[in-house]
Amino acid sequence: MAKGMFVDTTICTGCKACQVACKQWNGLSAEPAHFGKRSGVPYPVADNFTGDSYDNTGTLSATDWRHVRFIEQIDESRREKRWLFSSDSCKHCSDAGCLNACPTKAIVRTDLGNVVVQQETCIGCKFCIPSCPYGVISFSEETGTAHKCTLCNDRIHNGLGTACAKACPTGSIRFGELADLKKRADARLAQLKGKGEQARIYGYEEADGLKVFYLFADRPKVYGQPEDPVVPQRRLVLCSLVTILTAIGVGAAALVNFRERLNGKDEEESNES
Amino acid sequence: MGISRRKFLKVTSGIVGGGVAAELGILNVDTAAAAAKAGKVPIKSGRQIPSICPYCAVGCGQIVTVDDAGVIVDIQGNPDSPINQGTLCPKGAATLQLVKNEQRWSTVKYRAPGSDRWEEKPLDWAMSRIAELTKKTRDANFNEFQDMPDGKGGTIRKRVMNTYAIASLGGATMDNEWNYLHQKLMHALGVVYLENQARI
Amino acid sequence: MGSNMAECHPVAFRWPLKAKTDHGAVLMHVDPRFTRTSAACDVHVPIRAGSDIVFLGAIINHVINSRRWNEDPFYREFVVNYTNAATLVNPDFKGTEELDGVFSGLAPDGKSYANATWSYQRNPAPGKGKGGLGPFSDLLLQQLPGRPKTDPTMQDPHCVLQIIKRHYARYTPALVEKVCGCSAEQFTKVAQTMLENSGREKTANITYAVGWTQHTVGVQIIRAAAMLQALLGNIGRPGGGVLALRGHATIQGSTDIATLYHSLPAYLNMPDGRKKHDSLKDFILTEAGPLATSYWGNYPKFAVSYFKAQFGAAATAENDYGYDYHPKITGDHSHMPMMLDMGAGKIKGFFVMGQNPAVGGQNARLQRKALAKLDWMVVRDYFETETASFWRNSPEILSGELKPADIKTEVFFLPAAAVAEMEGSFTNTQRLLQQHDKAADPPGDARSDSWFTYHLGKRLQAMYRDSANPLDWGIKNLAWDYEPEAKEVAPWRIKDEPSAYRVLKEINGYTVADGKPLATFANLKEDGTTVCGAWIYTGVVPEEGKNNAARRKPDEWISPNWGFAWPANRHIMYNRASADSQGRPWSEAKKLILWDPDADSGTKDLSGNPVRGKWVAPSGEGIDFQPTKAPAMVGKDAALGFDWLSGNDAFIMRADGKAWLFAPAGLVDGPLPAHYEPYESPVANRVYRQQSNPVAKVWRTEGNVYHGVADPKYPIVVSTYRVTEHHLSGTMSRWLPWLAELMPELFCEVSPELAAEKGIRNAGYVTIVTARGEIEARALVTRRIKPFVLDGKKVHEIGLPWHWGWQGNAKGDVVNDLSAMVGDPNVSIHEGKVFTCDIRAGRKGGRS
Amino acid sequence: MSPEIIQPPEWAWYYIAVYFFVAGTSAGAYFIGAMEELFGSGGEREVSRAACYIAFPLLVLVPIPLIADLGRPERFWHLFIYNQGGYPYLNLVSPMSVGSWVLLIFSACALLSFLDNLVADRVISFPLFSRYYNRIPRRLYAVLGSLAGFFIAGYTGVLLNVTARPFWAATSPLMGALFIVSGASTGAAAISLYLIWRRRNSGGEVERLEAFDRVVMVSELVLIALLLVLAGRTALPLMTLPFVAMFWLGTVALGIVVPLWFKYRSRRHPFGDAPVLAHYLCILAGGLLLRISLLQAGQL
Repeated sequence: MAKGMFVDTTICTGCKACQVACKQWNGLSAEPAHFGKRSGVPYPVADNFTGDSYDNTGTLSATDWRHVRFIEQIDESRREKRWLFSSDSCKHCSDAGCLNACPTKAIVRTDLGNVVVQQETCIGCKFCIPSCPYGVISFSEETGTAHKCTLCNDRIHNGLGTACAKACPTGSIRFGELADLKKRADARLAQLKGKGEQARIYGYEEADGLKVFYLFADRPKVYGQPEDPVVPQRRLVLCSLVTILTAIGVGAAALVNFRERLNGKDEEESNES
Repeated sequence: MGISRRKFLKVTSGIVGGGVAAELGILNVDTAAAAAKAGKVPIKSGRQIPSICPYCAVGCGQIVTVDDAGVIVDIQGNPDSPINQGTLCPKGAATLQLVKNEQRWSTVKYRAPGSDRWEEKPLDWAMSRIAELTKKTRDANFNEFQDMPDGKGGTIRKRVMNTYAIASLGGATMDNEWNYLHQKLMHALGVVYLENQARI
Repeated sequence: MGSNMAECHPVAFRWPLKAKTDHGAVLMHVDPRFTRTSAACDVHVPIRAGSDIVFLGAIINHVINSRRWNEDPFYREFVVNYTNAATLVNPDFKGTEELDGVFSGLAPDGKSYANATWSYQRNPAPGKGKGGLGPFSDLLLQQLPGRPKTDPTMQDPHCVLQIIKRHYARYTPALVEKVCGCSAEQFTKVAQTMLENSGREKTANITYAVGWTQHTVGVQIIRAAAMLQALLGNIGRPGGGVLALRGHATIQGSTDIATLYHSLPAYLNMPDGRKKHDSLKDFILTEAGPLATSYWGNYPKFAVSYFKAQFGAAATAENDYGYDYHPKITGDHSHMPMMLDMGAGKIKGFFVMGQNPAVGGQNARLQRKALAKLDWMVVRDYFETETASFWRNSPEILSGELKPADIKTEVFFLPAAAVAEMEGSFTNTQRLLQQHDKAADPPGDARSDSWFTYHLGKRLQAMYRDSANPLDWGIKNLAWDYEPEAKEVAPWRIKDEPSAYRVLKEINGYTVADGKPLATFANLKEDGTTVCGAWIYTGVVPEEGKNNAARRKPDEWISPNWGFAWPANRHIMYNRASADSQGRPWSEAKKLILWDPDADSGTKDLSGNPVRGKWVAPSGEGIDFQPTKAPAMVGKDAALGFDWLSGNDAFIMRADGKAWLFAPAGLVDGPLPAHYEPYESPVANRVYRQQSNPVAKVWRTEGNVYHGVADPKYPIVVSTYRVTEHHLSGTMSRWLPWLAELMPELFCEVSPELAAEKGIRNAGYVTIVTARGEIEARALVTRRIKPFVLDGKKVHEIGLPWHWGWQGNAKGDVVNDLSAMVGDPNVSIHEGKVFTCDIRAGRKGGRS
Repeated sequence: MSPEIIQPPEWAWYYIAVYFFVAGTSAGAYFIGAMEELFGSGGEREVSRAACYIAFPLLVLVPIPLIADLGRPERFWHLFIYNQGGYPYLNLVSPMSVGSWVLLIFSACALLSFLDNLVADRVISFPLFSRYYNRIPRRLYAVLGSLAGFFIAGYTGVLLNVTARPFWAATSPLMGALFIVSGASTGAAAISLYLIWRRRNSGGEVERLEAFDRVVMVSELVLIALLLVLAGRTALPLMTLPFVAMFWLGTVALGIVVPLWFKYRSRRHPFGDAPVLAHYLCILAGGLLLRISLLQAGQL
């Protein structure tokens, strides 16, 4: 039943169709932060050139639910040449930090396994934002709420695939049943390993398994992904224990200092009468 | 330092992971509520019209969705097309913004000779003015005959029936039908400076 | 090669990538830059821009001297039967070896070739064939040449193969190192892979785009690729060929139904005052004479049907079908000379429709200044393009060089309908016609392009209705009725759009008598009883009300029922070559069409018995050959078209039915591709004494100054190109915020080595200078760009995508302000892919 | 992990850090009062009274910054009621969710203790109330309230620890502990100040409070040290301006070390009122700067 996406970065050509298709379907505007005013020009002008290869949008944001990374690996002699691309988005973790953190039940997991922010419920407390080990979910000043990829909740609940996967010209992004996707991923991994290429799957174990997982040709770090992401709530019990112990300690200290009752009891009673 | 800290985190999550996961199970991941949404999540819909991507020459099939008000609400790849099988490139995926765009002009603009600004004009006025200018320019600069080199150093008088005073430069994202009509009209007028993006 | 497929045709690249991942195909990219295409390929070989012919010539040399090619009978059978390798050439022909870089026939002034010596040796002309074919065909029959002489052993020193062997002998891996700047190993890997993946069981494809066309030797680069593919048996077969990736939705259609000065629709030449075109007869004999033994033998039918389409009932045999009233060209009226003549004040009025020369034109500054010389200009587009606003805020205005008050140009901006807002057809890069339906009315006064031209025509015809002036005969008698049927416009607000169907039907052709559409161009007549706008499109409307461009039934392979591939739904041209000389498929893996000796051809012989045997295509592919001509059949000498061609003459549009390794005609700059340096080059030609293409088109005029060879002021090679995120001059992409933010600004790709030399910081500004102009751009310092070492000399190369201008949501200087007007002699395409410049850190005017 | 990708919540320090501080102080004060209430000699009851008079008024301020920092302040009630289901919602793994609820309980207890003392001091008269007036209920919500108090003082630290922001994550699990002791010391300081203001700063009670305070502040120093060790490189921001001033000078030096020295010294030769007043103020300021530093260091 659980749906997800398999992103085979080894056949991504960095065309960014996924980024635009996502905006088109989800009605997202271009990122306002990427544009500025110019004297005498009535409309906004893009000013977000970064010089970071062909990546000018930089990160995921409340309006950029997808982001394609460009990693140039070329040695000085130009003998070893690789240009890696990877289309990043919400991973829809099986154990989702943002969902765990949400105090209002704005963030829920649907029957298809995707994690969505219910805009009508979100109060914009921003707790989910630092709680995502992948830095995915973002706050929008415009709406005062948190936003992220919904795995095209409307599409997948109406029998369609995600907009990005549909648009992807090379089939680098694939939507489907998790089980099928894993089969495909394992086959592709074996094929690459067979050709002696270094490749690994990212997302089988992380956060109890990512519903959106990747085939990388290098270490996750290279693609800007955490090497060993921790669902922050897994620290909760220990933190609580330590805090409670401290509380008891402080209580003890107080006890030691304020212990006076027994010898003062009579006076107190006499006062009362 | 970093390593030991990492170990520490691992241990932590190891110890309490199970416990928390359990908690999540009971207290948090409420699929019941969300499941109710399944199936009746609202989605863009409308009449679907087959079209072709306006950008490059690959010829990707597109599906244009029009709502009940006759407004184009969505443009995406046509899954049936053996060329793109539903996929699109970033330009193709942005086609909707080409159609629905605040900067797009939908009225005739006119700039008088020497003026420093546009003024709006009715379409009909512009068409008759353009026709008038075309005729005037053609009639004043039409060549029935022209002396051409005869290949032996001399010249020979040839019938050319053309005008050099009007030129036309067309784009290559315009219909075959337009190309046909346009070359037909230009040839009828004697225009020989007839060019197209296809040259480039 | 010459294509950055993954970036400029991303969706098409889906298929080679699929071939790689699913079928183990090897992808190789030979390109100056390491691009998103290179990243996806197994091999990337960087070569200096403009050195392609050396690379390809060396592959040809490698192939024809390889054991595999000489020992595998496949190659011999293919080459002897389907190419002109065995054909004998005029003994007077002298090549670049004898003449140090030029061919025999070069005029004393060195600016043009006479191609008499490039011709074939021929048998004596045949006896006069029996006429009765038609007024013009009978004349053609009278002037047929004899069959070309051949030497099937290909040993004769004058046979094409021997000429090629001599011509490319000096194109060695060592030369490649010196000229292209890649290593011999890298070259050999590519050459060997091509060879090993071609043959009976496998085919290899070469894909190119404007990376090859935009050179002063553009046509010859593509010729070299075609020769290589013909030698390797990769033409007319599935998975083979030379694929041109074209840039615009219907740029193929704009070429087929040419809005190009030199051509009538469907590749008939434009009547030309310089040629013997004084009457329709002269026109046909001059144009069709040399081609009459190919399918072009039907030229008279095509031409007469075109004039019937032009002038309708007014076109009669008596008035030469209106030929006299049709304009003639008198020289090169192509884009670049057009703009130069405009600058000289020769042109008064200008229609610019869906084009943006102020940004896209070479030496754009000169082109913008030319616009200021016009009396009037009509711009049709979606947005206020740079061309539309040249008088308002162009660099020339901002610098004060021009003042609006001094610009007398009357400018009209007419808003255009988007593709989704009109009905019509596009022809894609595979010659596939596809229909797009109308989804909504365009906003406000926006109208389709056809609407504009149609209603302009109607208004003009009304104005000329009463004219008695014979010079106005053409416009007066123009067949101009495309009024829509009520049901076509019923759903729409705009009721006066011309009927796209009626236009397409006229392009397809119909019979004058009953107006019934023609099912095939075989039904065309030269007696004026058929009307046809563009014969190659015949069959798109096979019967009344049926539009094959709107067919939408895909299948797993060729999809014959998806759209309509001209000609006659043939997706792979010359596919007769997909079967061997006996008509059997070369291999099961590469089966496409085959000769079935038992099938009923549907025809009967004189005694009425059904004729057995015909070509069949299991895939449903159209057969690009005479359907009932048996492989062994020998053509008649005194005959036209198919009747002249033999059962193995697969290349039916060629006068000898063969693929041309050696081009006896049709090219103005030589029968064989030879390496010439780009017109502006940092190095001298190491292959020949002749530096650059001797007959290249150059315009030495004010404002169009060229750099010298190895000009010390301009030592750096620059290539202009496109990126995925934008479209050409940006009119259809820079105004879209979604795309603008992806590539927000003009940038210049620079190697770290050059950056270090010039003190250029990544993301900082650089200024690029040529004798034509100066622009600034953001620097993108990357190892994807590499300096080339040629024979010990280090040559730096930089890259400039050229999408930007001063309008739109993404802005930048106009890259084409740098380029010069210089063109390929055959087709007048510019050399934007390689010229020289200088670069420095900091902004224009020294700001940093 | 690769820190650069994990986004900061961009909580405004002047809302959130101030809330941490005020709530912590209030809770600290309340719990001290409760301890005195439960175990102290009921003799003067100055401390517990003071505590109650501090805890609640401070709490009244709390919701303002909390709600002000929300993207959609008008929806703050979603914290307690799931707006789509209409039923109360509690998410046990979300410190923010639990915190909101406990804050409610704590406020209730603080309010009761507050009223209770007003009655006891005859500031307000409440016949029914005084009729059955005795200490039992007071003890009850003293217990309940001080537990809640501990929670309020501590959960803000836990909340930071259970995020993925490198500094906050690395300092797990000590942030909560630190916030508790800091809350205790600022609470104590607040009480002392109140007593000075009421001229009641004398007698055994105050002595005991001081003694308690010393222990707490020493452990606070220890915790800070441990925390920095855990934080490792992620604590680097604390070595930059303005943190050097805020954290090292403000919190550690002026907020803890100096007051501690002062306290020990004053045992042998007491100072005048002014310095005493000053050193309590220092402790309070230190507590505030501590919250600001740790919040902002995690958001850089």
